Amino acid sequence: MNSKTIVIGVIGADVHAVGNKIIDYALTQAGFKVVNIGVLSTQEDFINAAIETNADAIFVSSLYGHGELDCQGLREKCDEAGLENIILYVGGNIVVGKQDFKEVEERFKKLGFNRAYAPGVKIETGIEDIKLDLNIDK
Amino acid sequence: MNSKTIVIGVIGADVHAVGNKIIDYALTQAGFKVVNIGVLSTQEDFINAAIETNADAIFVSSLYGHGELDCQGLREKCDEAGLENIILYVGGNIVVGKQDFKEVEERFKKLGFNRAYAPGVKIETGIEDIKLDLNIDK
Amino acid sequence: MELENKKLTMDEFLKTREEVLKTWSTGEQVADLEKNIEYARSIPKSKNFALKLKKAKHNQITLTQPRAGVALVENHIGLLRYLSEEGEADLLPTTIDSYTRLNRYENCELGLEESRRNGRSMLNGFPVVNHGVFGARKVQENLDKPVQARHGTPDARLMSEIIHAAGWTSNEGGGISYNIPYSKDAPLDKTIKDWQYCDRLAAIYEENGVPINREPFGPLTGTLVPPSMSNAVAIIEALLAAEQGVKHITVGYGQCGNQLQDIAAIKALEQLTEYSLEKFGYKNRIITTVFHQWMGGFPKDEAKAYAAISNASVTAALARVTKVIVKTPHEAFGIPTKEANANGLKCTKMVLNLMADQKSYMSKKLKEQLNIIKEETECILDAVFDAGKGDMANGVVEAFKRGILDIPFAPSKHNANKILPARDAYGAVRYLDSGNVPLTKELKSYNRYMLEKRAIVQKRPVDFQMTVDDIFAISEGRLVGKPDFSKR
Amino acid sequence: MELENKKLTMDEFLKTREEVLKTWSTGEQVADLEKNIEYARSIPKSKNFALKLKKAKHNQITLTQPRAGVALVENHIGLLRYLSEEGEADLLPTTIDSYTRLNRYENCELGLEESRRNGRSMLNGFPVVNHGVFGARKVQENLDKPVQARHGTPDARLMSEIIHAAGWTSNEGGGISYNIPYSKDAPLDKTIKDWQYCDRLAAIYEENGVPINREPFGPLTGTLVPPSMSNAVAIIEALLAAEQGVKHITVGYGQCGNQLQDIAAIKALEQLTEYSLEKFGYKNRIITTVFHQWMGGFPKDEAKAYAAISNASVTAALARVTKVIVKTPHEAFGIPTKEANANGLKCTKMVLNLMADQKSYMSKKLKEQLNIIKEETECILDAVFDAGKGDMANGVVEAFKRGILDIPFAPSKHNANKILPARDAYGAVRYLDSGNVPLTKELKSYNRYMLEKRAIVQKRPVDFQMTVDDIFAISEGRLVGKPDFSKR
Ligand code: B12
Ligand code: B12
Repeated sequence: MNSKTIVIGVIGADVHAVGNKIIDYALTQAGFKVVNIGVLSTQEDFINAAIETNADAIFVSSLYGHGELDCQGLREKCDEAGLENIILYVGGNIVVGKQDFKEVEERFKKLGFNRAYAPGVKIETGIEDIKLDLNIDK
Repeated sequence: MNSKTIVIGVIGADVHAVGNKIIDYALTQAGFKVVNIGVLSTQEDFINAAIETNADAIFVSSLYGHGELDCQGLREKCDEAGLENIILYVGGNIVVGKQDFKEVEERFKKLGFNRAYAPGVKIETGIEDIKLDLNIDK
Repeated sequence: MELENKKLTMDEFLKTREEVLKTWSTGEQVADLEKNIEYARSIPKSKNFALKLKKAKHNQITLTQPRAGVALVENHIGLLRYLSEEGEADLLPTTIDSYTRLNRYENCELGLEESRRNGRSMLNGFPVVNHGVFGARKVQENLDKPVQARHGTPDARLMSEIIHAAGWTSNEGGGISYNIPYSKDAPLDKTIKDWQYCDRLAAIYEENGVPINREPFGPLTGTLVPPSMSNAVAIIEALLAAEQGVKHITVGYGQCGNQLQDIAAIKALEQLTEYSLEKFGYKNRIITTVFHQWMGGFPKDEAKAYAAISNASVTAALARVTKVIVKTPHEAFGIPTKEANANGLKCTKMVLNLMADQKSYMSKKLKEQLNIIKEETECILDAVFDAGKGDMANGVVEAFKRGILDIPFAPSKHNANKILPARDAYGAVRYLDSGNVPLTKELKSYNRYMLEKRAIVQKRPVDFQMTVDDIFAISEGRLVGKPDFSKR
Repeated sequence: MELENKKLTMDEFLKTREEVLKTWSTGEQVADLEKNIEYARSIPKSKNFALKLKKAKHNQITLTQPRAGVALVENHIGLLRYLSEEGEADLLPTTIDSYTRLNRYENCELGLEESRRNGRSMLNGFPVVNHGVFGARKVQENLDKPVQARHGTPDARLMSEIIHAAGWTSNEGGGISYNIPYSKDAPLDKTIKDWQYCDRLAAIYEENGVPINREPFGPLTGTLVPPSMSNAVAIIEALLAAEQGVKHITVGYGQCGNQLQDIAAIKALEQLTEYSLEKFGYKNRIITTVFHQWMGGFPKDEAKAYAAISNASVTAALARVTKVIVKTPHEAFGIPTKEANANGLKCTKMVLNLMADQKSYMSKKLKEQLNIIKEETECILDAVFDAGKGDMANGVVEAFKRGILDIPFAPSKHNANKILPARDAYGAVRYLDSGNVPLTKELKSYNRYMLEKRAIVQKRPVDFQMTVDDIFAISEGRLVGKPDFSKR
């Protein structure tokens, strides 16, 4: 246990549950406290869970293609809710179709995400990054 | 029988025999007199066969990729041998690799071929063309 | 909610219908059921999904069908035309967008506006309810092959009204298969009832001279679902549909990856569906089969994706299924371009053609796998029936509560999530933990034995890490997960 | 020419050797046989072709190998590196250019000059004789996987000297398989004698601690060759090689397209090769198998080419061959780009991995096909042996004269060209006309019967037009030719 809390979930009208369960398992294995709000989650669901559990980071998953629409405004809402410093990651198949990922990453960084992940990236990569960003020693 | 004679063969160090046998069969079926000099034929083999049989056309096949090298100078040699008006076609996989066929066709027309055929063209296309070029009614 | 596996009376049906048509403005366009059927009857037989499948089954031909759907009518028609012509698709789909699937028609309205403004689809499918029957008719009118709605909609009643009124002669889905994998909390009794409505609607068309095909969604979560579990669900949905009077049913199965198990599973599915329909007294049903190419995580490399597509197609051909749902070389990334979609289709068609005159022959091993799957499936079916005290519909609700029916990796809170699947040493999917699924002791030990064999080969314990590794296996270029796959 | 199936004495060998090395200037570089062997011995075991195949057979793994060769050494190394890394090839080839195959080394010299000038390969392969042993060594030294020479050279004696001296531990070819499909008039007794030399050379290395693999070229013309005919040739070449002392032999087979027949053919080939070697007293040979993906005309569409490649790979995996020779999505057009070549490899590897833990199981039908192929092959083998009055080498020469051995569509004037092959209703290749091939009456009627069945299905006579249609079938997207394929 490293006493850091991460909220995970799948945003929007998205029901892809497999990755979500894997992320839950892997983050727990890696010693995090995981708050899994599951699929079909709204921005509010994420924010409420983060406030309630005093979370350090939110891992948003989006698989079904509407990710860009669903993620708009999340950072602003976090700010409004007093989660100014919370770390936001997003991963999955976050846009529609096969696109150049450099550009996609840019777009999500503009939306206020600290990091964005390309299709099929292993959750281990996200774990390494979050340890870095939260200053957790290996 | 339409009394027109066509010399067929595979030029250069090329042993691809299947197409050659099919062309022999198809031209014969279509009523031509076919003189098949087979695979591994030199430019001279083609010209000698054409002179001997007073042929109306030569169908050169090249499959193995050296077609461009092997076909250079054939038209000139035909002219020297007194076959000024003989019709020259070439087909098969006449260049190395997958190339834009429009350009390939241009190159072979510059070499003096009346027509050049893309990979896997059906011999029936060649038969229609030669009937046109030799003024044979259908 | 009162639930019963019994054909809805016309009264019940019409009463519900009134409510259904009010749920979105386009509902009133289809108010006149007779006129709808009349229009559907006017569609040429060559565009009838049910009849085309029946003919294919008769001729032992395997048909291809892509997934595809974009927001705007004209673009959607263009896309399907391309897949029909360039991709040589035999059957056409209309994939419905995710908002429609959740009956969020207002969201669709926004998505449509955005799509019009941007000139490209901002929705991940075709919002058929918003387009209404006239938009939907345009689609089928402008295409010369049968169109089916493919979605994942727990409550698809309005959608079903619109598509059949538009002459679309097939509808995918079911009260279980479009709930448990597609929803977080839709109540099962409600989705079963709602799909009874869809089934009854299809049957009314059938009874009035318009053959309609219904297709339970076979692969469920597409992720390590043991064949007996997905087969049980498919057979139950076939029975529920038959009760409502549906005649043309296509039962489906998603490739697991071990060729022998897959062929056995399809044979088992076909045989047990026919047997069960007979047993419950549903006569003269036309049962066809659909095989879904690998439904889990796909390899990113296109050459490898082609390999996964073709390998699945070989199995489909050997098993002589009636149709194949085709993946594309873009699968791992996102919704495919029309070209990538056509390439998946052409690749599949080529394999099917190369294998058209061939099939699998019975071997001792095939017989063994066939029997295992049948026995497991019958354990499940019997228990569901018992749980419902003789009523299959109630049985389903109860069975999910008790974990008799249990679908790996499903998002639904109504799912017990107690079973764990994993591959054996040959890649066949087995029950690592069968949870509350009532398998006999023999079947349980068989499953365990097969996994122990893998454990020995791979020098590892039989545990959840096997499952995790197997999830990544195909996208990592193997079938059976290796101990380090989830870490790469 | 005096011919005998007997191990060359060292005297004979060395006498010939002197002549051989004089045929091109690079010959003198390899004059010292002992030094050559010493160098070859210094090559790490991990680069030994024979050992890698042996290990793969032991582990029941199927390896991949591309075809590839360009004119210049550096470019060739770059190409093979790419195929090894990006394409994940297990075994590396060096395809030799067509001039070298005909010993026209002067032409190669020109081709090399042109290639240097143009900065791209003007030859369709790597002119290894012109590059000489130092060029060839550079190739193997710069690669970490075993390299094999793949060619089609009736007289490959000088080439063989150079490649083995360069540490290439495998050589494809044989006195029949590199003559009849690759030559117009090379005399058979000469090519057999010349390949006895190559075999003896390989065996000398073997005897001195450098395992060398020899691979008869299985597919011959790659066009509708009945399995029993290509198997007979492969087995004969294995016997001839074994007599010269060769220990590691890979017998090959080119996909015909009917999965069942292909699996049966590979099993028959492996079993009969081992049986025949035993029978003739050649002990302790390591027999491995190679499967060639479809060797005839390919589909032009790349998605369809991937289908042909993967479909072949499924068969290879089910048959558990030791290696697969891989085609590319550019096959119908011309020599592939390195990317296309790697794509063919990746696609193949993916299928092999997906099927790695699976295999085919014996069925009644498979047994039947296995027996038919074995019986046919034994008819041929016995007749060849008899024709040579007990000497296999002379038997071959005589057998071709009489049409006992007869290869469809071969360019050689020594080939009788009397047999006609065609596919039956299931796509299996049969003898439409068995010419002078001494099949029993039963086997002849079986072949005829199977073709009559197709004739009935397709409503057509059993005649040469079937053969013609079958030649175009796969490039037209079917396996069994339809009456109109040759006309399109
Ligand atoms: C299985 C599957 C389904 C199943 C899902 C079952 C279920 N309930 O879970 C079913 C069949 C139901 C389904 C339905 C649909 N699907 Co789907 N599906 C897939 C598929 C094949 C695999 C997904 C999966 O399970 N992968 C395995 C898991 C372990 O990986 P993962 O989810 O990618 O997650 C990992 C990483 O991405 C990463 N990760 C994920 N999130 C995050 C977040 C952070 C912060 C980090 C660091 C990492 C990270 O870590 C995870 C664990 O390793 C993918 C394509 C693919 N990837 O091959 C399509 C895919 C996601 N689906 C797609 C679509 C369009 C749909 C549908 C809309 C339409 C349809 N085709 O039917 C519906 C949508 C329903 C809905 N409302 O959501 C598209 C999305 C298109 C796009 N983005 O452009 C895809 C990409 C297929 C495609 N190419 O068209 N699908
Ligand atoms: C079978 C085959 C072989 C067999 C040939 C057996 C034999 N003796 O006949 C074997 C295995 C021996 C072989 C060897 C080689 N082959 Co090869 N082979 C093929 C293959 C797969 C099919 C050829 C065939 O039979 N097609 C069927 C017949 C009916 O079609 P066709 O020959 O194309 O002819 C038809 C049409 O093209 C047209 N046509 C042909 N000529 C003409 C002329 C006119 C005037 C007209 C109108 C029409 C016309 O009509 C014909 C009948 O319909 C092709 C690739 C392909 N096409 O899929 C490669 C291919 C031709 N081979 C190739 C090569 C490189 C070789 C080798 C050098 C190296 C190697 N890979 O081993 C050696 C060459 C040996 C030599 N010295 O020639 C390359 C050529 C590369 C290029 N041009 O860039 C190809 C394209 C494969 C590839 N993509 O790399 N090959």
